[in-house]
Amino acid sequence: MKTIYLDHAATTATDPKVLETMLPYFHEHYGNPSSIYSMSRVSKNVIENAREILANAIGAAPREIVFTSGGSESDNFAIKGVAQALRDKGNHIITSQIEHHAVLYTCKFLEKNGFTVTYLPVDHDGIVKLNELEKAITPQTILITVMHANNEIGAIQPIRQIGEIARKHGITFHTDAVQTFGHIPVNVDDLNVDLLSISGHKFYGPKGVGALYIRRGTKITPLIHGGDQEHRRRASTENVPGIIGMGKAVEIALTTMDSEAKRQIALRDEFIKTLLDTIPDTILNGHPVNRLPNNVNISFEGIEGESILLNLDMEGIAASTGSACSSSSLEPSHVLLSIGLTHEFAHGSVRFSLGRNTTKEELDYVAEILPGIIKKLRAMSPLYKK
Amino acid sequence: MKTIYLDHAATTATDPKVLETMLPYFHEHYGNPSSIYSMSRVSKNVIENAREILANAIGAAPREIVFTSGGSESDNFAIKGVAQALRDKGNHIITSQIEHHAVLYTCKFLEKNGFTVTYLPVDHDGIVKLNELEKAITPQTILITVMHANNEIGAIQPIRQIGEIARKHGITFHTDAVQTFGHIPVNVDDLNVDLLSISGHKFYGPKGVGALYIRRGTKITPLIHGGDQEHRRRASTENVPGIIGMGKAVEIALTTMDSEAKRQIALRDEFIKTLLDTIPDTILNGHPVNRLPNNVNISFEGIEGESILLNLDMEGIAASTGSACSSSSLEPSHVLLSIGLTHEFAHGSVRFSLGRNTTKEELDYVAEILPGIIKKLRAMSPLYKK
Amino acid sequence: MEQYSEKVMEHFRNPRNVGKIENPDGIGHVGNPMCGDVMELYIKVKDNVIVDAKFKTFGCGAAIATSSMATELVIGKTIEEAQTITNKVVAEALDGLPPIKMHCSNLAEEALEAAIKDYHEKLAHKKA
Amino acid sequence: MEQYSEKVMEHFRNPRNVGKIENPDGIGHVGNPMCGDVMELYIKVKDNVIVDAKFKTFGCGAAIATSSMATELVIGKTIEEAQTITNKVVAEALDGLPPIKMHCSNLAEEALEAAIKDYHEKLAHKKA
Ligand SMILES: Cc1ncc(COP(=O)(O)O)c(C=O)c1O
Ligand SMILES: Cc1ncc(COP(=O)(O)O)c(C=O)c1O
Repeated sequence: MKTIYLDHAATTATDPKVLETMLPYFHEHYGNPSSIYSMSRVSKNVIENAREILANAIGAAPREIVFTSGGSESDNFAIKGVAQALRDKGNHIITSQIEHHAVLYTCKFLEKNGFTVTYLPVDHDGIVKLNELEKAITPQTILITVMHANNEIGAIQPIRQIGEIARKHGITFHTDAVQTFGHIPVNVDDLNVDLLSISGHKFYGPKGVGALYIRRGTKITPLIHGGDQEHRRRASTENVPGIIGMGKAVEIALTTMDSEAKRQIALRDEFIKTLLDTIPDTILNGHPVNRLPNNVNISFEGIEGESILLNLDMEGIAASTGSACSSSSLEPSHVLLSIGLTHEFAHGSVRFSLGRNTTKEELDYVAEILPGIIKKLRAMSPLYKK
Repeated sequence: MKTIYLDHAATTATDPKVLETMLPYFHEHYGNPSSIYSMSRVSKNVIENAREILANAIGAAPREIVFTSGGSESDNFAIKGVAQALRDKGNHIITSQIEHHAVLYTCKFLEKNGFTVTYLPVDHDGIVKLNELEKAITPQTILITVMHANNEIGAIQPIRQIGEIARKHGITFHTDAVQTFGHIPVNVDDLNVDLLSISGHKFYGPKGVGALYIRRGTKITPLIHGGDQEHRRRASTENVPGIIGMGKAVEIALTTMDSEAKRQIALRDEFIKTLLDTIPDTILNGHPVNRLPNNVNISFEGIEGESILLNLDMEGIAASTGSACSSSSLEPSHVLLSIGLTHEFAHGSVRFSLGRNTTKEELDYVAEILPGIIKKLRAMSPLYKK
Repeated sequence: MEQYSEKVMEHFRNPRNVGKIENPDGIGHVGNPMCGDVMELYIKVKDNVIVDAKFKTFGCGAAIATSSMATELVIGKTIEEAQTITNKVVAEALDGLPPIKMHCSNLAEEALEAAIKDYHEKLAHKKA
Repeated sequence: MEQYSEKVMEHFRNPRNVGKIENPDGIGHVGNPMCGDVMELYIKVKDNVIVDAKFKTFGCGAAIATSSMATELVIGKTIEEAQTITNKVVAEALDGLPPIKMHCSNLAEEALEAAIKDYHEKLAHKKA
């Protein structure tokens, strides 16, 4: 049975064209980019080329790009790095309640180390309340970090406006663009950001590679100390194949992004409509319009997400849930609670995230299968009484 | 011209068999290991298999292995992680003067953050002075970190004895085994270590992946906070192909290590003898016997390393130097100064590091070429008057 | 995630004894939606033997499978025998559960306890 | 590392004017082994024109190439013209140097300054 893969927000397959560009750099051109012999120049040149591609894609200078091992490292680096570098200036950080754990738990860690953190609330659509932001700023505020789009409910945040406020107050501003880069336009000047996190495997690049954009002049302490790589901002022998692969993935994303976003939005909206129309007591989570082109997040009253996923899996469909039962906590997703869902609805959420290969036929199949699954589970549920 | 690659201590080519095992995990089995559908189980199983291979190789339990992005991250994680976790117990760290920058600069960073660091001296052969260690221990000492073998001069350190001392005092002990693992036996119980760093690309695995062994019960704070991966000790979507590749590289290393070490030691010792015999005013750096099987480090009086390397490169030979001129500082390698070399000798060092494909013919060729290069550069040098 | 055993999946796919019992001799209602699992267990008792059991469960795969297995285990048992069925017994009967799912087996044990307690109370009430 | 230009490599491969001048009119001795580069520059001056220059250099590729280029640049120049040869001029004549190597071009400028100073001193001495 071919899998209908609808979990592209979790990870994507590496594009075969991306893998192809990586291959020569495993055992043909394997030189350490930092060495001085000619063999290493090949490695050095190709990573600098990838840096340029990525920089151009977001409107930055190559010097402003630091390669990392992924989105989580980029987030940790940005937040801890600025906190460390600006500790003398203040100890207050502002973020939102719906950040990815890579941001949220980094903030919690800093709270244990003398920092104060404000977690901005969001509205029912999952959009950060801008009016709360200005109120939260104090003379101690050194960093604002708000994600570009949420990974669970796809809500796109008013980053440009947040950036304006940050700039007005002279506060460093970071955004986690792991879910947006490669999918919707991301330009660091349009967004008014000083730091921006990217992860390769979210846009058909390889796993284990990412980047952090650091605007020229931004004060930041390295997360990984050591060698002179990346202009001393991130030590370690460069992951040459990974970096090249991500560069190629950026190139491909740029040429396909516009048409692909349009295509996915059409599929997405039809799929949402069908599910809401055919399955009772079902709600859409996240903003209906300001949402990632590929994100469909639905809550089914009275049943639990994991048991829906397992049933989908039996039919060859891969999706994800914000229910606690898929993680090591008992609480459902903090994002779903932040938008005001009851636990009954929060536990019953399923995220379908579309990708380049997703077809209308696949979604039609899911829409056909799903009502039966929901019905069966509801019949078994003591909470669903209708 | 085929390159004679003698810089295996900097990085190795990914073994073609390693690359082959990685390939299916880019776009065939690309599932996120943390997801719950069947597709992800493949990814999950293969990384757990790699974990077991690595754990067995060093005499550890799989639970004690955390995958990272490389040696530098492992070192930073170990040192900052223990420092953070045991901050209430004390603020003193002991290391050596000859550590890799990933350890050294991490310690310098901690010095700026309320920690005190003792840098143990080494003897002329580059071996840490054990008698200085006991003297350095204070009630505040929470961590000892000494590398297993030095990357520049190949000197193998008395880790087992250091571990005994650490244990006697109840102090957590980390070793950077980036240069030894896969090349000489590494067993965490024999070595009495609590933490041990490994990097994949140093033993024919891929770049951008490594591991940290963390003995059960060792207190450590994550370096990368976020998702639940790696039992919450290292967040981020796992680099599945990289981890699998490293696992395969471990397997290959285990079967070839003994014979390969013997072969390299024979080649190494003959090569050293030839160079010292045929080129005057030349010394071997590092211990003559307690040294990595693949390490040859020679200083040539009165000339500078980079200019030797460039000449070697013109002849298709890739090597490295501890001279400052290859880095962004003006000081030559801290390691060469620590073993008591004068600047004249320290700047004139060249490291040849052998690998699996290194042949006697290649070394003979280098030994033939080198005297002419040295002669030519010495004729040009105002410091060499003989 | 760590994998469910074949036995868990089999019970999840084909849960036994789903539903309610009209006029049950005991009902156990445990869990709460906050934690993501809720279970209702109904038992029918004749001459101190559980002759029928049915459940309704809101929860993950493990919650549903343990509910199903628990009903299978209790049917035919005396009340005293049923009281020896701990969460460990249920989990073992399912060839184990992933560590992060062990809490789900508590649900079944607690539901069973609650149902038996309810049975005893109803009995006391009748006698009184 | 960032790459050397073809010009740098050409001068490194075939350095011009290596050696000493017997009875030079000026010697510049600069740098020190601590920093990894030392240069000795010898000049022969006739009628205020540098008619010959030779060097010996301990240092990296950039140090050797800038030494070589500096000698080429000064030969045939008057002392005053030679004084306008800054590190920037030498680096540009080599089609640039990697940023971390820029300090090497200082070496050539300083050696030239020192050699001219020595020349002036010797001249003053002779006249005296
Ligand atoms: C001893 C030692 N430690 C740490 C490292 C860092 O490893 P990586 O470059 O994989 O981060 C290296 C190699 O560069 C090394 O030789
Ligand atoms: C919004 C967001 N930030 C950060 C991450 C972490 O990225 P990675 O898994 O590459 O470390 C993810 C994905 O897991 C994400 O969706």
